[in-house]
Amino acid sequence: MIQKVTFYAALGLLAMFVLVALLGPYLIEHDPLRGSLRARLEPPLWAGGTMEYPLGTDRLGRDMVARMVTGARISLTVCVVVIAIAGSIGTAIGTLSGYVGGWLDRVLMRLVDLALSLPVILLALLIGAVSGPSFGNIVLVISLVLWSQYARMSRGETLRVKNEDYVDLARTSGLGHAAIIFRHILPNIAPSLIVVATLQVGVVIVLEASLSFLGVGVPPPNPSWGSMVADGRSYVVTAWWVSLFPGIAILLVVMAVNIVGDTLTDRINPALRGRTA
Amino acid sequence: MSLLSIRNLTVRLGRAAHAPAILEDVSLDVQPGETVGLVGESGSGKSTLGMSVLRLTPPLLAEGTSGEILWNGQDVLKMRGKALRQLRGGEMSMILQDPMASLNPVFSVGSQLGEALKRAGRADLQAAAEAALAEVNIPSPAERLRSFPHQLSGGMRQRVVSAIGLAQEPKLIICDEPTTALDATIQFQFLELLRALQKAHGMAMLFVTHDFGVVARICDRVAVMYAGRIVETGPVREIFRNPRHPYTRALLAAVPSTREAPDRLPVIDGAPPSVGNRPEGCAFHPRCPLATDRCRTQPRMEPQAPGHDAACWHAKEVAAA
Amino acid sequence: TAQDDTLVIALPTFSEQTMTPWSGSGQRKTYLDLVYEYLVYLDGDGNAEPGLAESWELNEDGTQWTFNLREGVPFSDESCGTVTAADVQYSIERIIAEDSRAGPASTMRRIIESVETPDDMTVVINLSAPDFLLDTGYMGEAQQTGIVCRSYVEGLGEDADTAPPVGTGAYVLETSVEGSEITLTRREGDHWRVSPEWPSISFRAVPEEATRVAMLLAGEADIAPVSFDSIPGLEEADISIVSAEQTWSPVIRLGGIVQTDPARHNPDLPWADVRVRQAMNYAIDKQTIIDELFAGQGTVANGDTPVQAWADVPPYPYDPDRARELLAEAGYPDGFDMVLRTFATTPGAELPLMAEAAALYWADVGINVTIEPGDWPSIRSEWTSGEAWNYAMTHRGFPFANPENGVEAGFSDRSIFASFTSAELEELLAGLASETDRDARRERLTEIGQYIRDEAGAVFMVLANEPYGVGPDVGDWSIDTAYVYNFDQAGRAE
Amino acid sequence: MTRLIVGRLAEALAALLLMSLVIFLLSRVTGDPVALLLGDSATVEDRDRLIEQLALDRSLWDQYLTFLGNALTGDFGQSVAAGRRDALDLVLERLPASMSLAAVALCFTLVTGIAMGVLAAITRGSAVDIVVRIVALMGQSVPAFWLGIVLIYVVSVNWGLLPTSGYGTWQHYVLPALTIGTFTLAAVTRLVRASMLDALGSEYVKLARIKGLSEATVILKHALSNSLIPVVTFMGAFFATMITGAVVVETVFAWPGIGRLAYESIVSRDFPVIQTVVLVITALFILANFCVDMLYLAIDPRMRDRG
Amino acid sequence: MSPILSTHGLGRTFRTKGGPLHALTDVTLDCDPGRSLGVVGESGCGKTTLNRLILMLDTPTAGEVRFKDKPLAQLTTNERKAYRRAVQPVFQNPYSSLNPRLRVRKIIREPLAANTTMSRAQIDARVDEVLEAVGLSSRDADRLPAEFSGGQRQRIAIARALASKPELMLLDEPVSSQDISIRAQILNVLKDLRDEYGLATLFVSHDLATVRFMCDEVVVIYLGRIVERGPANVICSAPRHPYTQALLAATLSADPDAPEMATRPQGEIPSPLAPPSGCPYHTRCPHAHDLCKAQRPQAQPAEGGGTVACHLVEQGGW
Ligand SMILES: Nc1ncnc2c1ncn2[C@@H]1O[C@H](COP(=O)(O)OP(=O)(O)OP(=O)(O)O)[C@@H](O)[C@H]1O
Ligand SMILES: Nc1ncnc2c1ncn2[C@@H]1O[C@H](COP(=O)(O)OP(=O)(O)OP(=O)(O)O)[C@@H](O)[C@H]1O
Ligand SMILES: [Mg+2]
Ligand SMILES: [Mg+2]
Repeated sequence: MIQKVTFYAALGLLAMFVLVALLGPYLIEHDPLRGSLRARLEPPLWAGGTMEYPLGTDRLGRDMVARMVTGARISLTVCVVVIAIAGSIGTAIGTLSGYVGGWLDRVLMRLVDLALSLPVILLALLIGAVSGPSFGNIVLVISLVLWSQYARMSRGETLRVKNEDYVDLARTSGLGHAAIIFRHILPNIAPSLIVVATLQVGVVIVLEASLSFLGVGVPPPNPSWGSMVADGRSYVVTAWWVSLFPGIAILLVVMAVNIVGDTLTDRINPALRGRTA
Repeated sequence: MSLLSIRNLTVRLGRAAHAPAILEDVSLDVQPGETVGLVGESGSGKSTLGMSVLRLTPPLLAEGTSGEILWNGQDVLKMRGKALRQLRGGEMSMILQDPMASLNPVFSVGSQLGEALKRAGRADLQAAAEAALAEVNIPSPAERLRSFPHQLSGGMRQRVVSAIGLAQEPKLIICDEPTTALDATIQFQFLELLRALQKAHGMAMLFVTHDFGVVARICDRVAVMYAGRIVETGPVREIFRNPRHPYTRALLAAVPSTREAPDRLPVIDGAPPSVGNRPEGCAFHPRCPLATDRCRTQPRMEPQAPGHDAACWHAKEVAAA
Repeated sequence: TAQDDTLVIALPTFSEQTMTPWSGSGQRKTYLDLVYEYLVYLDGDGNAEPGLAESWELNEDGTQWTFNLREGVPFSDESCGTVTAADVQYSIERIIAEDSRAGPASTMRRIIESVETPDDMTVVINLSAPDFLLDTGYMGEAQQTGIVCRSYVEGLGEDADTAPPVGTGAYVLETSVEGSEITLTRREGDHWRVSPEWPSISFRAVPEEATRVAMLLAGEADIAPVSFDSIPGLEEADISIVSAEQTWSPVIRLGGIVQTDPARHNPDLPWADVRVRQAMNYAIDKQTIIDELFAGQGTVANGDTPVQAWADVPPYPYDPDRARELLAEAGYPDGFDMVLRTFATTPGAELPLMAEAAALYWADVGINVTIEPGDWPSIRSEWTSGEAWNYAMTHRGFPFANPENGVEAGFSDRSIFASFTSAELEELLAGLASETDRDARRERLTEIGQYIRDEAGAVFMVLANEPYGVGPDVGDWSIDTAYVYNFDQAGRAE
Repeated sequence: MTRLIVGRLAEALAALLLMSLVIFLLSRVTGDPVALLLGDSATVEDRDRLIEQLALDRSLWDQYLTFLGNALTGDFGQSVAAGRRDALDLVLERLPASMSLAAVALCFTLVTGIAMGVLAAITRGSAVDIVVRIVALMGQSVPAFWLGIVLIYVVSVNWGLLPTSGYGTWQHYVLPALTIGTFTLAAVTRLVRASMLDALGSEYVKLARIKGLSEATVILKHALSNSLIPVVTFMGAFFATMITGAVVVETVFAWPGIGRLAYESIVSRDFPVIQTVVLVITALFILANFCVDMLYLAIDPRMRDRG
Repeated sequence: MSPILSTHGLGRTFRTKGGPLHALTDVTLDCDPGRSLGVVGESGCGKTTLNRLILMLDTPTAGEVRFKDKPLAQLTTNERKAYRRAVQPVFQNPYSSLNPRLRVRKIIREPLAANTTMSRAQIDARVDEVLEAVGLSSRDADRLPAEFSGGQRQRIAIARALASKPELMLLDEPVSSQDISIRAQILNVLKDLRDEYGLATLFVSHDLATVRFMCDEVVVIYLGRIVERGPANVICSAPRHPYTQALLAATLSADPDAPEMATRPQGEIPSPLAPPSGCPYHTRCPHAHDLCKAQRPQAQPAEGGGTVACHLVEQGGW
């Protein structure tokens, strides 16, 4: 019962965030990139601020509401793109590895192990230093970290599905490998991958925040929640709202996504419980 | 007095009164030294019944349990803490269905057997453990005590599980399909062993199975379950020769035999209902050739012959057929 | 803190954490200045005062300097005795040696021809070109020519860089924990120059500014450089702010306008036109930026480095209309797109913020800026690779103790770093170089400043202060200018 | 057993080799350290001389092979930025700080995560379960640097309980370990809860109850011992997260570890140090995974009988 | 008449970490049109391996499978299609043999689309036809497997096999996961279909009683080798091989008064990784003597029909 309530609450929250991200530009009054230095670090409404900036302003006098909304757009876009890229690469490698087996499997899985041992943040810094921080780089770097999770999961799931009798049956019908993979394997491993994807949303957002902290995150002036928290860290005491609001947004999204992910795991494939992300 | 007396046991999926019931109004007695078979198809609630007796059901089902389970006159459902632990292992024990999963993979056979023997207050654990393994026909017991479960074959594991179950010399042992996972020849040997041990220790046994062959071989009495209820109980021969419930009769007829090869097997149409979808009244009526409107109300267990009860409005017709 | 007699100073970085003057950057002066001393010290106005040299003179044409050393200044290691001409000669030769990593090494190498020691207490430096500011410019406390003990260093050979340093300063190194903590203790007896009140001084490397501020608030650190935005919070908590005034100059440099070097010149850039450069200067409300981002701690800049001779050169006022006019005249009535690269240094955390602020103002006049954050090494190595760049970058203008050096570094095509040159400017610089009269030099320098300002050789922003948070246990302490660290003069509160 | 170890070693070497190449190339394309080392008014000749000194004028292959050859003899070159210090010395000097922090953080995550996971599992579906999981999740959704700074302000500045930063006494470990450990807490809790639920529903736990063992023995001995196996398999991954998290946390807490060294060396393009640091981290990771495998063998008898 | 399918000295050895595992050795059998052959043996004796070899899901390490006297390896593409139409399997687990993401129609259509030139409309008509043949309705074609019970799923699997009008059905324990009441239904359906279409069947099972009901002839396998073969009634009433006798004794009949068999099973099943020398059954055989340990008995024609591989039977009984 409690579980059901939290699940729907989480789902509602997520829907709201997605809606905000989609409708972003129509919801905001101020330009998220433009501010007025004279109005910098204005507190939120209830802490002595004005109606003009209900959630206050940041260190360059930009409207926090506008930046939060735009941040939702950017952060969620990063998530979606990263998960799409890491997901498709990882799934392709994992499925192939599991389906073909043999030495290919061994080599690919070693590669996955190696990917896990990459000191990610250092790589990110290096890559960031090579070509400067950009949306593309962040996506690249985070995908580089996350693909291995999909590879592992899809390999394991492929091995499981491959042993299902319907795959053997398809083979006895003379179906080609591609047909078997696309018709029989991928649709059946998809639910588990979706669970991984939901659980990774949080990882992506937080990783992006850490990269922003180190100066290789989403480049300014464009706000992501992560870079907003990073920017606001020097104001934890003097202007708490700068980092707190995006921080809370991250917290809520990550928790909601995890609750949804957990519930989905329970429903889709309880055997995966806890084995992901 | 019965050793175990189950009275109107109902187990629902949760506390709510309207929650689907896995077991409904089940009553069953086991006398000292007797072997009672509990047969029924998958999902009929056999394991739930067995586990309820030892209070092993998961929290959801434990919440939804009502009725009485009397052990020597005391209600097991009201026991807690120490009394319950005294009962488990000590007076009542259980052998589970899956020999592969019932042993903890990370502890040696010796340590798992030792835990049980220690509770039984044995002094020399090593010797006692060896003796216990020897009793279940495990060769070179001393060596085996050091083995881990994965190093044993299925049959051997099941024998270790029985040794653990019997370690505290219980008065009643509940066996939940202990042979289903075993090969035919191994099953045969295990059943023989079980029967011998039961005789030697004078235990009563509640034997859960779906295999009429097994029942015929080892049981004194049988209870047939369908959709969460006991529909017929009676002495083995009586049930096999003279079933009074159409379900029992149809089931017995549907079992193929090595002795003859009929052209077709008599069948029961349809499939057993799942827990949430049990029909009103007699749950068997949608599949029953004898069903009438009356069957939409729940029949009660009525005596058919000495010690033979059945819950069917048409028991007489079954007998006549 | 007070009760345990240790002055704790939290620094963003120890840089190399090597211990000889020539084995690394000037950032190490924060701790090395307590150990090594200089021939010359500076007063509050930047004038030379005697240091290890009691007096000095230069010849007519400014090519030979003679330093007379102070008698009886003992090194911290007894075996070294007192400072002699040989020690000074060795220190200078070492800092201009080929493997020297000191900041001014290459210019010094160019200027200094030889160092001689006519007697034990006299050092003569022969120059290859006239230099009238050698005393404060290269031998002073703002630079890296700390005097080491020759016998000690030679005895250590290769290990000297990491061995405990031996100098004449009031403190000696106690421990140095890599990347974490450097502790120095006060030497026994009276010191010729200072009378330190703190028995020991401990430096902590704390890269994160928020953590440094927390240390000040928690009383764990007594002195720490802080960012301008932290000032209000610190003041509320009774932490006082001590600033080195106008010591650095955040500036925006424009690529591709080294006009006298074809390789580094791109006439197609919008800002190849002087009117565009002027417009970019007019378009920014620098005073507001100072008030808001620099907590009012600075003045509007008229050049890229604080030079006294430029005191009367007027900065560009904020005049967006004039900016639009100039842009239109130059053929960019609708503005243009540009890339502005930025990075943070320590100190200098405000640069990215400043970039964003400049972009805000430029957007008002139609200049559409894409900000690309990066890091100093890569931007710098690109900038100095000898090509024309089509972007602008924020820069922490360098405070040269010798302003002529600063001018040369930024505006002469001899410097690999130069950002703007012109034939006219090269002439002006040549004129300055050949001038031997002090007052005339000053005039020529002013002229150069005015020229660079009029040509808008960069987008000048702020002559900024460098603020330090100072805890209640510290009594009297002030800091005059960057690269001059006087933690040995910090007082103790009652 | 020997075969396992030899195979592991070969794999480790291959991984290190691959990593060294990746890092080498990546660091070289990020520009050279020369500009950084040169004074502000350096000339073209100064630059060329330094390039020669640092051997940056030779071909990349040549540089790489030299590096590799030297590395095999234990010579990882000298730091470009930090005087002429041995890169390996620099890294090894910082290693204890990082390792001890990772160890403390790992202990914290494991102890707390296991406790929370067990609690959540035995109260499954109740409010306690949900609260535990949400608390664990919060750790995962707060960026480490932010948590670190907030902890510093609350615990150190406001309450004055612990030092804000630095390295030395046990008090110094508390906040950084908490910060790093919090991130993996959710993962451990989730894992333990899940495997605990599996174990609690398993037949062998039923059998343990049938024997009449006390609830504590059943949960802590029979269920938990099995639930720890997946935790062990994931320990390598946790370790990687800790090392990665170290870059950020060491910066916030001024912790003199290799994370910060790596960051600083990247910023100053100190190639020898970058290479050494990354290789050491990779080696550590491989070592950690090897230990995990050994641990696995120790606690799961089923593994011991596999070739 | 030539058999539809035959195996000749078929063997499969798996390479495992513990050494070579002889899952199947020297298996020779024929599947004639209209005949039904049963293969009986306990877990791990190689029944599924035999099935997979026949279905070309695995390749033999010895011997070969022939389709109408032509080795499978030599079939042309068209012949292979014909083979795939002619030989259709039904597996044990109805939950795993239907792709949960495909609707019933697609599941049944798959072998037709792949191996025949039938038009879409023809295929759809055929789907409806076979669904009705197994006792389901054409409405069921648009539902997902999850909506069916285990018994119904097994019917769908049978319909799928029937769709391409096979000549031989390979049944790998098709009822052993079913409840008693469902088991009888499926067995009846299979038997009816077999009779109606004149199908040959190869019926694999561990249960002698089911085999007796379904088959004409029975092959008994122990540790990958055929130990006895013969008419079903002989095997199930008067088996000659001691293993078959033990198996029969262990097949408990649903009759409390059934007579006890003389030969009772004893001992453990040896690991296939370390099979006994000589006769594979000698470790459990009550009559084993030295020859049994030393030398492997050859299959000999036996009284009552079929063959037996046992030294004692060879020597005229024990
Ligand atoms: N914890 C539970 N939650 C929900 N349903 C349950 C639970 N435990 C049992 N059931 C349902 O109750 C029914 C009876 O289960 P039970 O295990 O007692 O049957 P059984 O007769 O032992 O069957 P089998 O022969 O398959 O072992 C099944 O339909 C099962 O799905
Ligand atoms: N791919 C494989 N690799 C290694 N060994 C295998 C493989 N497939 C099967 N085996 C082994 O071959 C032997 C025969 O297996 P098979 O599945 O054919 O037995 P089965 O008679 O079908 O048993 P069951 O009744 O349990 O289904 C077994 O010992 C099995 O462990
Ligand atoms: Mg059961
Ligand atoms: Mg099989």
